[in-house]
Amino acid sequence: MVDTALALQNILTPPVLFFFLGMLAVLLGSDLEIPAPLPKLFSLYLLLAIGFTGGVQLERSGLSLTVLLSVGAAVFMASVIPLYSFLILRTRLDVYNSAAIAAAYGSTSAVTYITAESFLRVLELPYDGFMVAALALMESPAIIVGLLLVRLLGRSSRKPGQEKVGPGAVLHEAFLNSSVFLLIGSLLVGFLVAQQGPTGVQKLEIFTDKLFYGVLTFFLLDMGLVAARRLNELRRAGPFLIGFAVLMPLVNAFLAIGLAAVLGMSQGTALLFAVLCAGSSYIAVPAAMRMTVPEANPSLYISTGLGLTFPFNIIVGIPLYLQVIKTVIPAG
Amino acid sequence: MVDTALALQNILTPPVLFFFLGMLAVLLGSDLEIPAPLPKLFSLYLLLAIGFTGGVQLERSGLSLTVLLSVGAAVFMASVIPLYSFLILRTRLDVYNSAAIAAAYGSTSAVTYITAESFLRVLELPYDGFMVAALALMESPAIIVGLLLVRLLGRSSRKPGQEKVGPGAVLHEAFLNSSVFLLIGSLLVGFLVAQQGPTGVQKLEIFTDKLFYGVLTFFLLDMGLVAARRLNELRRAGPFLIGFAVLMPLVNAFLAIGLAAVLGMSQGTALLFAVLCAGSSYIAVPAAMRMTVPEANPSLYISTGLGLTFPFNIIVGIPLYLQVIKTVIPAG
Amino acid sequence: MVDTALALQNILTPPVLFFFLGMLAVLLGSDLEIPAPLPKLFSLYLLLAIGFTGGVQLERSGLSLTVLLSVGAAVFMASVIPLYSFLILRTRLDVYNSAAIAAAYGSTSAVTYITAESFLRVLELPYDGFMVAALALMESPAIIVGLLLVRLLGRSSRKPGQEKVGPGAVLHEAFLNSSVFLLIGSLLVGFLVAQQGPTGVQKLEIFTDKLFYGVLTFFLLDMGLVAARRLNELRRAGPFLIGFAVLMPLVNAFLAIGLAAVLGMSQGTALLFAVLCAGSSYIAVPAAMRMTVPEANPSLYISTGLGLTFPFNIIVGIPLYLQVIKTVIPAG
Amino acid sequence: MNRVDVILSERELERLVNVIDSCGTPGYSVARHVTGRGAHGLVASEALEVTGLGTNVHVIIFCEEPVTEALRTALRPLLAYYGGVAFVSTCEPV
Amino acid sequence: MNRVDVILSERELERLVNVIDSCGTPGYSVARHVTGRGAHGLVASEALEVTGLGTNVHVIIFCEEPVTEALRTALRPLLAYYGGVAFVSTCEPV
Amino acid sequence: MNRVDVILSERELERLVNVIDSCGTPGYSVARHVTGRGAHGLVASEALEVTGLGTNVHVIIFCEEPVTEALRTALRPLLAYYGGVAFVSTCEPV
Ligand SMILES: Nc1ncnc2c1ncn2[C@@H]1O[C@H](COP(=O)(O)O)[C@@H](O)[C@H]1O
Ligand SMILES: Nc1ncnc2c1ncn2[C@@H]1O[C@H](COP(=O)(O)O)[C@@H](O)[C@H]1O
Ligand SMILES: Nc1ncnc2c1ncn2[C@@H]1O[C@H](COP(=O)(O)O)[C@@H](O)[C@H]1O
Ligand code: NA
Ligand code: NA
Ligand code: NA
Repeated sequence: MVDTALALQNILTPPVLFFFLGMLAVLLGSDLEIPAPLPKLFSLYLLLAIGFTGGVQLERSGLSLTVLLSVGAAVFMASVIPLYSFLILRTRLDVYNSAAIAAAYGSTSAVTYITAESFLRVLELPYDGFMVAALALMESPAIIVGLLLVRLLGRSSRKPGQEKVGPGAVLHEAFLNSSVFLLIGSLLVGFLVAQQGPTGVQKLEIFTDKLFYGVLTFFLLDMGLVAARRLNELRRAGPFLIGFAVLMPLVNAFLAIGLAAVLGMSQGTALLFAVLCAGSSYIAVPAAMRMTVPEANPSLYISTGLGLTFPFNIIVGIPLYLQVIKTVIPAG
Repeated sequence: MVDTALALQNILTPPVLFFFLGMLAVLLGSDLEIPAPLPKLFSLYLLLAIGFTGGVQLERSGLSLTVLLSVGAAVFMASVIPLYSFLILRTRLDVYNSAAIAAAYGSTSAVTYITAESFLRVLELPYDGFMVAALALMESPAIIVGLLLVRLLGRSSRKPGQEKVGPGAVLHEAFLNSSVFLLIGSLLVGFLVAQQGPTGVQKLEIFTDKLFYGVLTFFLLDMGLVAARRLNELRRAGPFLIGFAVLMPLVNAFLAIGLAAVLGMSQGTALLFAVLCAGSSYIAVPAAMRMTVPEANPSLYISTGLGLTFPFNIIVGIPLYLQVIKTVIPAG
Repeated sequence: MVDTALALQNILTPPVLFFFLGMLAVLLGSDLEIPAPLPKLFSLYLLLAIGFTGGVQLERSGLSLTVLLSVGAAVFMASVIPLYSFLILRTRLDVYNSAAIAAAYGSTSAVTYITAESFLRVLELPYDGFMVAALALMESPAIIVGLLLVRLLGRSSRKPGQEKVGPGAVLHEAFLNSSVFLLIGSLLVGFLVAQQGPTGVQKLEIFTDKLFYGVLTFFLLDMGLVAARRLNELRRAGPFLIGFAVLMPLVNAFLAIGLAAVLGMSQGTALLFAVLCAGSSYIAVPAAMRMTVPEANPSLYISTGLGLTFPFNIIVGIPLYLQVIKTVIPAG
Repeated sequence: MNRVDVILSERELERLVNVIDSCGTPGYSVARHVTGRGAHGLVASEALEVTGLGTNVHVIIFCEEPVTEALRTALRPLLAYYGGVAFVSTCEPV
Repeated sequence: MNRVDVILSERELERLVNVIDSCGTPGYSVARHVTGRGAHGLVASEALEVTGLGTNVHVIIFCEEPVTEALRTALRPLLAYYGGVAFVSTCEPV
Repeated sequence: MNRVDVILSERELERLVNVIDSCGTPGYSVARHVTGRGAHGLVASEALEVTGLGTNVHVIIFCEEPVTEALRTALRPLLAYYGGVAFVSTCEPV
């Protein structure tokens, strides 16, 4: 049923194998560690590089209807996923934790996106580079919907003496969060530089393009370490959340694939869109939730995303979604 | 009047755009941050790479009269600028702060130099690579002149019980400061390796040359963050220092351009020389001043240089000086 | 007697010159410093890159008898060197310090190996890339032999109330130490990726291969700083240990060259084997000894290896061993 | 003279510094990259710095009793909302 | 209320945290990258982090007297075997 | 037994360690990368590490009263010239 060749082709790439190596290190009790702030360096680099490249692609494709439709679909999914996720989570968890986890799943995981893109390059399947704009624009709506849920449904339990966080602070966090800001900023820089002609782009490409695969590989080694440590914590969170962390990305990806087929996306672009919807944010949403919903337990929304959904998407999800896409969308 | 095409060509390069992005992050209140010691990594890399490349160029050009004249002119400017800067600053500030700021302006800014060099490469204007030797040799004289001013004019106010810093410590700081040492050391290594033939140079060039533009871009993102934070502090320093921080680089650059014309430098080399004189040191001078003139307020000499003079040179200065040079010095 | 051309060819390469520059910085009292955790970044990168490349080479050469013999010889030397080193050290030091230092010399120095490999590439002398497997497998036996010595000969002096470290913990430390784990893990990843064909290898090679020489150069600058600081401490350790730190690598290298000749290794491979035996571990052994033999003084086993044996091998050893090999083993 | 130790999430540092400044303290020191476990059951780790959640900060303030009193009043709501701990002990200048 | 300061090698941090947890402490904070000199004559330096020996950690525990007593008993053998120091002083919550 | 906390600029660390050693202290611990605000109105920040000015260090010394007294005498001129603060409190070994 599952296309094992495709799955193996994904697993036997350096990024995924190093991700396994990181998980293995934790499981065997090795003291391997990528000390802070090195993971931050890799993460900043990847955001800058992907943003810049996306901006260049956006300039090349122009602001066509296809672009607007794709990005619009991403914003739509980022707003809708938290709503139905919240309803499911509310059956077992309180308002605060439900809203925080729902927001994380509405938003997306940059590294999952990047890994999927690398996989498409290995397969030499074409895709629309401007999808990175969708990546950049999915964090903010999910954060806002998550906070609206808390405002509307959770207000009563706040004690009177407590500090209040206004809507300004929420919007600030949603749009000026360091990751979102760097991604959108690099996108704009890429766009502007590409407009000036190919020289500037080429000079930076040695840095943003040639190094990319290596840094991704290194970063996934670290993410393997982080995910495996979170996996432990997740065990304590119980079967409900574990089930949620595996089934939710599947549901979101399949809805996304349906939408992609309707909008006429190519196979490669549809995979990127599916992965965007399936991913759970661990870079912008946690920071926003920590500030505005301190009642929620960070270890819940970080562990579900990093400990289970992230490895699931990287290892199983990417080849699985592509296989489904191939049966639904005809090759370019 | 100002050549807008040239100015735009400078601004719309990745390094300058990312510098803006960094400033914007601070102005909008984003929490974007390049955590320590990553900026130090970029800074060490840039010094090593520029020193090595400069050494290779120096070996290729040989120790000719042109080289000696250019480097001599740089040392001359580094000694003279602090003198007239001191006189101007003394009208409003005490001896200690005047001497410390004067020393910073006598010395130079490595990143401004590097950005100017990158700009010349984009424009494909030839320049003498050995000018990096001038860069390396401008820190020390400025530090020494600054400290002589303190010794001659400020001694009386020192309390008797206080520790004394001897001339040995001053020379030590002037020549063995980590940045000066790494720059000169890498220059010597580049020189020695180049003498052995092209193999060694080529093997390292992938690292020192191909990565260079990307690291510079990343570093300027950080410098934008730092500069914008300093800009805030500068506001408190008052209009006198703000005026000084913008007018002084202009004066120094124009004097440098005159001298460059007299010495017969090419357009590209003259730009590097102008930028060397216009820059204000933020890497070697602050450390030296902190140790030997603790009476001076570090936030004054760091904020003027980093908050205003640095962005001014990067954004306005480089294209402006080049425009002036083009009217004064005939094309190669 | 000594081939000065060969020695100069080694010294006048960027890695060795920057190593000198680092030592010089400490000797002159410069405040040059590569702040933590940047050296760790370089170290992790070098282990990952060398492991991956070694795995690719291993896959290409296949698991032949030559490979098994070479790796077997390395494991043999790693077990025997600690035994005779211990006998020599025991004439002056207690059981704990003798065992810890003996273990360090049985194991090997990854950076010395890498520098030797870079030197072979400069000389364009062929060598067997699978020797990196020997590098990975020399840490563990040395650690185990060192701890057996302590168990058999040093037990009596342990106080009864003290914590006991079981054999499980020792084996754990010997095989799952972060450096050993990353090296072996990257080797396996390289092997698996290479089996899938050349695409995956090529995509990562830009990172693991092109950057390699530059990162090694940067890392050796840091190692120069570290070695020079240790050199100071070593002076306090007295002439016996100083003599040991210089003579032991010679003895080990010459034994290794003899064995290499018997086993029919090529000149390049023999140099790698000699350097493996001559080196002293500073990455896996110290961590293992600290945990299991806390009675030993870490500054002794770190300073002999890093302060003297390491610079000796880098500067004198590599060209000297090659010269000896050229008289013993005929050119390929 | 007193020594006040405050440990809370890095993300609240700016708020904390504002509180400290408004109490008229003569100075303060900040150590970042502090991890730990507290009443919220959270074990922060440097490995999670990449999530933007950051780690904790340890802030030390040496000050006289009246300032300590002001700090007490100002710190309590902050700690109640965001979590974190603060303790006071006595000391004397060298 | 007490404040317990423990400084020892990073490599023993996991063991220390187990000890702290088993004593029923309400929480603790860890600062890594601490260097120093001690009875073992060792001067740890950040430059040696690359050797895997690591540096020291400074762990602070705010707790009541009974927990302090438990910590005292549990810490002594650890410090005796691996080295490191621990001191207790008094404090009060803000 | 005493605990002495010294906070000053990283650039004076070597001088400080010399002073500490000359007073016969049994040991000390150093935490780098400390930022803060003090009498000199300076707010050091990690972002300025690149200027070579560095940040502050927090040095802790656990010692007996006579050593504390020696430290007091030796520290004062250093702090007067370069800035920084130092405070003494009491503690006991575990
Ligand atoms: N009893 C304690 N002793 C030392 N540090 C503590 C203690 N309780 C909490 N902390 C620190 O304060 C942080 C936030 O505490 P909390 O909000 O209680 O989870 C923790 O992550 C610890 O770093
Ligand atoms: N008297 C002291 N004051 C402060 N820190 C100390 C003291 N003694 C030891 N330390 C710290 O504890 C670490 C281990 O101590 P030791 O095992 O005694 O060498 C040292 O590296 C110092 O960081
Ligand atoms: N009252 C205080 N409490 C805590 N830390 C202080 C205090 N005063 C000064 N410091 C620290 O000591 C450093 C130097 O102090 P100063 O020389 O007074 O500016 C500051 O940057 C702070 O990190
Ligand atoms: Na999603
Ligand atoms: Na200047
Ligand atoms: Na060896």
